[in-house]
Amino acid sequence: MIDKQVKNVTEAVSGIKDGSTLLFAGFGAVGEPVELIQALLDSGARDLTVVCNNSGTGEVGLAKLIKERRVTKLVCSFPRTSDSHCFEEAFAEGAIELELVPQGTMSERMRAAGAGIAGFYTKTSAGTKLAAGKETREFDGKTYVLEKPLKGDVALIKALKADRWGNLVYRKSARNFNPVMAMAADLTIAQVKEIVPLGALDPEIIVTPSIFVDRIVEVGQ
Amino acid sequence: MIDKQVKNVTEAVSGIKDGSTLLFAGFGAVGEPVELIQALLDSGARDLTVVCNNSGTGEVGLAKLIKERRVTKLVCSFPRTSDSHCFEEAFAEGAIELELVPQGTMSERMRAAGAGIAGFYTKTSAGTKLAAGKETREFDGKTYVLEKPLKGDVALIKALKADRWGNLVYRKSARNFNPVMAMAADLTIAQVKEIVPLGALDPEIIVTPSIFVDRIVEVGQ
Amino acid sequence: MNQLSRRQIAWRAAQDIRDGAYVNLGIGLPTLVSDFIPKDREVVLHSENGILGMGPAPKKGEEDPDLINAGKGLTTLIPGGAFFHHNDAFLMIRGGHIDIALLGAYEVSEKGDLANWTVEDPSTPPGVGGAMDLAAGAKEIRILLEHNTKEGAPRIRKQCQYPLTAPGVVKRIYTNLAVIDVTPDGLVAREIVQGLDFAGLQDKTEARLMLANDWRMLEAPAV
Amino acid sequence: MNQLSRRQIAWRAAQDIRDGAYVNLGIGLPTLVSDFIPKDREVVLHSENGILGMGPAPKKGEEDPDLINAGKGLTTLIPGGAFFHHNDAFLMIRGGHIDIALLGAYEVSEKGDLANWTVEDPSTPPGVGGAMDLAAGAKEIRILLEHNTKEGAPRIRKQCQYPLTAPGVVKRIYTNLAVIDVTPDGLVAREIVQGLDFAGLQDKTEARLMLANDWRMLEAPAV
Repeated sequence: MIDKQVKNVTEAVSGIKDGSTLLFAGFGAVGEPVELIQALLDSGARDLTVVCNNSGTGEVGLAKLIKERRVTKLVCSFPRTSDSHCFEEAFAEGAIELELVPQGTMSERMRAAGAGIAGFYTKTSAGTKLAAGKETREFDGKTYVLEKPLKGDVALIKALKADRWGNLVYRKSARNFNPVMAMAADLTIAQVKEIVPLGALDPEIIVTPSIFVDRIVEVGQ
Repeated sequence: MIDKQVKNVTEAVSGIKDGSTLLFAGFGAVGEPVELIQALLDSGARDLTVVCNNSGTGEVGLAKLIKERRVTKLVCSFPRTSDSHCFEEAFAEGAIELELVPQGTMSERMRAAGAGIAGFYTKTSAGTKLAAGKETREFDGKTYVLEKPLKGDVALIKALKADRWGNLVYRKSARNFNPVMAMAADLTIAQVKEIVPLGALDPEIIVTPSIFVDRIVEVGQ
Repeated sequence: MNQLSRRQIAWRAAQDIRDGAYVNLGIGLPTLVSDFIPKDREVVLHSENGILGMGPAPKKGEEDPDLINAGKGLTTLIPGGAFFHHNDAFLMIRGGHIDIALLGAYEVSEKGDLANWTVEDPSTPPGVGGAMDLAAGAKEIRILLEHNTKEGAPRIRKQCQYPLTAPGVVKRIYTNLAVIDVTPDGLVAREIVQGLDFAGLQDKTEARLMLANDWRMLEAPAV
Repeated sequence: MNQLSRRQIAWRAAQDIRDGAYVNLGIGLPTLVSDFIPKDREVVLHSENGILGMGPAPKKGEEDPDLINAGKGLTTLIPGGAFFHHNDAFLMIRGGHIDIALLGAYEVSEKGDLANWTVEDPSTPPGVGGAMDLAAGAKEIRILLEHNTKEGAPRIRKQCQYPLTAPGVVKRIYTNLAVIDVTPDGLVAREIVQGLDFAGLQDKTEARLMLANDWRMLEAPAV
C-alpha cells in the first residue's frame, strides 16, 4: 500500500543531510512551507545550499537558517525584500555565497532537472552581467544563453490538500514554485492543510500528480 | 471586449495559408479536433506540413488530406495505426515526407517553441538512427541530443469547455497534446463542446489559460 | 512647464494599451497603470507568480493572503482569470505570449537598451526577480520613468551607465516630460509637455533626439 | 520443456514489481502484466497519453471513449489517479520519475542494448511512439520477449541486428525460457524453465550467458 503520510514535521524532514541542496517553495510568504522549514531549523542540518525565490524575512525560517550561518549558498532571484536583514548581514560579511538567477531561468532550470533536460538555450540574460562566464550561442541571429539543470536533494513544499499517494492541489497564487520544485528534487516533502481520502481529489484538477511527492504531512493551519 | 468566439468551423479555419505548418492535436481519435480538420479539408489549403502523433485513420480528416496529396510533410511519432492506409500509400509512392520524432521529443520540441527555448539537450534517441545528423554533447559522461523547437503557424485543438476569453478545460485522456500544441502556434484554434459564460470556469482548474488561444468555436458534440 | 505626475505618466501609458492585450505591469510606477486603463477596453493583467486576470486591490475585508501580485501586494482576480504555476507563468513571458510589458527603469539607451535591475551599490546585494525574463521575452517593452534623476542627471542616455537588463528591447518611453519612441534611426520624441520646447527636452536628455513631424502636446487629466 | 506461455511471462514479470512502484507497461506482451500484479501491492500504472493510476479494461457498459491507454485500448482510472497533458507525461518519463518500464523487444544485446522500434521493412513506414523516451528515461528497463523468433533465431544477441531504441539500458529480461539479468560482467541467467539445462539455454541464445550460483527453476502457475 502506498502511504506517504508521516506523523509530524520532525519525521517529515528526517534524514536531510548536512551539505544538501534544498529547494524552498513560496513567493515571499505565500506558498512557503513554514512548518517544514522550522522543523529543518530544529533538525540542526547545516552547510546547506538553498534555492528560494527570496531570502527570508525577519528572523524566522530561512532568515534564521541564514542568521545561524547554516546556509553556505543561496540561489535566488530576489534576495532583497522587506526585512531581509539576516541575509543582507551575512552577505555583507561574506558569510554566504549568492548565485543570482533570473526568476524564470531559475524556474526553468528546476523544470529541466525534473524533465531530464541536460541544458537549454534561453534569451533571458543574454548580453548582461548575469550571463558572464556562461556559454552563448546564436539561433536565427539572436543570442541565447546555455543554462543547466538546477536539482535539489530535497524540496520542501506546501499545498492545500493531499491524498495518501501524494497527489496535491494548491490555493490561488500559493501554487507558485511548488509544482516545479516538487519535480526537481530526489526527495519531495509536502506540508498540507488537509489530507483527504484517496479518490477524494478530482483527477482532472490534481496539479502535482503523486509521482513527484515522497512524504506528506498534515499541518492543519 | 475580448471575444474569441467565431460562428462556425469555416470561419474558425479561415485564413490558413497554403504552405503552413499545422499542429493537429489528439492521440488517435481521442482529443482530435475532427470538425476543424474537416473544415480545413473543405478550405482547400495545400502544401501543408502537419505535426500530429498519428497519421489519420480511414479516409477522413488527416487521412483524407494525405490522400488528396495536400500534406507534403508529416512530423509524427507513430504513423502506422489501424487503417492508416492513406498515409502508407502516399509514403510508399514517395508523395509525402516523414519526419519521425520520438513522442516525448515531439512534445518537448513544441513546448520549447511555446516557451522561448531555442534548443534543449535530451537523452532520448542518443545512440540511435533518429539522432543521425543531429548535434550531440556529453553532460556528466552521458550523451545528449540537441533538439530544436517545433513551432506551428496554426494549431487545431479540441477541448471540453471554453469561455469567451479562450480559457480551456479538457476531459480525461482527451487532454493529451492539446495544451502543448496550444502554446506552440502563432494561431491557436480550439473546437469545444460548450462555451460557458466568463467566470463559469473555476480559475483553479483551467488547464489552458486564455493567453494561448486565439479562436474558439462551439461544435456541440 | 506642465510636467506630468507619476500617476499622469501611468495614465498616459494606459491609453496606449489596446483592447484585448495581455499585459505585465512591473513593480513600482507601472503598477499604477492598472487604475487608468480605459473602461471600454478589456485588458488581461499577468503576474509572474502565476496569475492571469489580476483585478484591483481588494476591498477592505476581502483580502486573501494567498492572492498576491508580483510586488507581493494583495490583489484580486477578475472573471476569466486563471491560476497556474511559476513555470507556466514564465513560459508565457519567455515564449513571447505577453503582448506588452510596462516596466520601470533606471536608464534607457538610445538603442533601446534597458537597465532596471541593479545600481551596483556594493553595500546591498543585487536582485533581479523577473526583470530579465520580461525584458527578453515580452513581445513589446515600454518603459515608464522620470526623465531625470532627483539630481537632474539624464536617464535616457547614449549608453546605459548601469548594468543592462537586456540590450535593444525598449520600444517606447513614457516620462514626466515626453513620449519617446525607440526607432531603428534613433529616439523620436512624439509628445512633449506644454511649456517645454524640443531644445529644452534635448537639454534634459543625454541621447540625441529627433522630433516627430506630427509631434503633439503631452497632456494628461488630473488623476 | 516447461516453457512459459505469454501470460506466464507476464505473470513472472509482475512478481518483481514492488509495492508502491510507478510503472509504465509497453504495448503488447507487457500490457498483460497488469492482470498479475499481486493483490497485496499497490502499483501505479502510467500511460504516455497523460494518465497515472490506470485500472483494468472497463466493464461492459462502462466504456468511456475519452479514456484510452497508450495502445489506444479503452481503460479505466483507479482512485488516486490523475490526468495531465502529454508534455507532463513525458516529463515524468524523461525525468526519471518512472520506476520501471516493462517493454517488449525485437532484440536485446549482451550489453543491454534494446531494439524494439523498427525492423526496417522498406514496405512499411517506421513508427517510434514513446519507445525511445521510455528506454532512455525510465529508472529501470525490463524486457519481456519470446526467447526466439518463430523461425528459431535468437533474440538475445551479441549485437542487435535491428536499429537500437537505446544503448545499454536493459537490466532484466523475462522470456518463455529464462529470467536473465544484464550485469556489468555480462548476461546472467537467474532462472531457467524445467526441462532445459544451461547448455540448452545457451544454445538458444546468441550472446554468451553465465549461470548464477543461486539460479533456480523458472515456474509460473497456470494463468
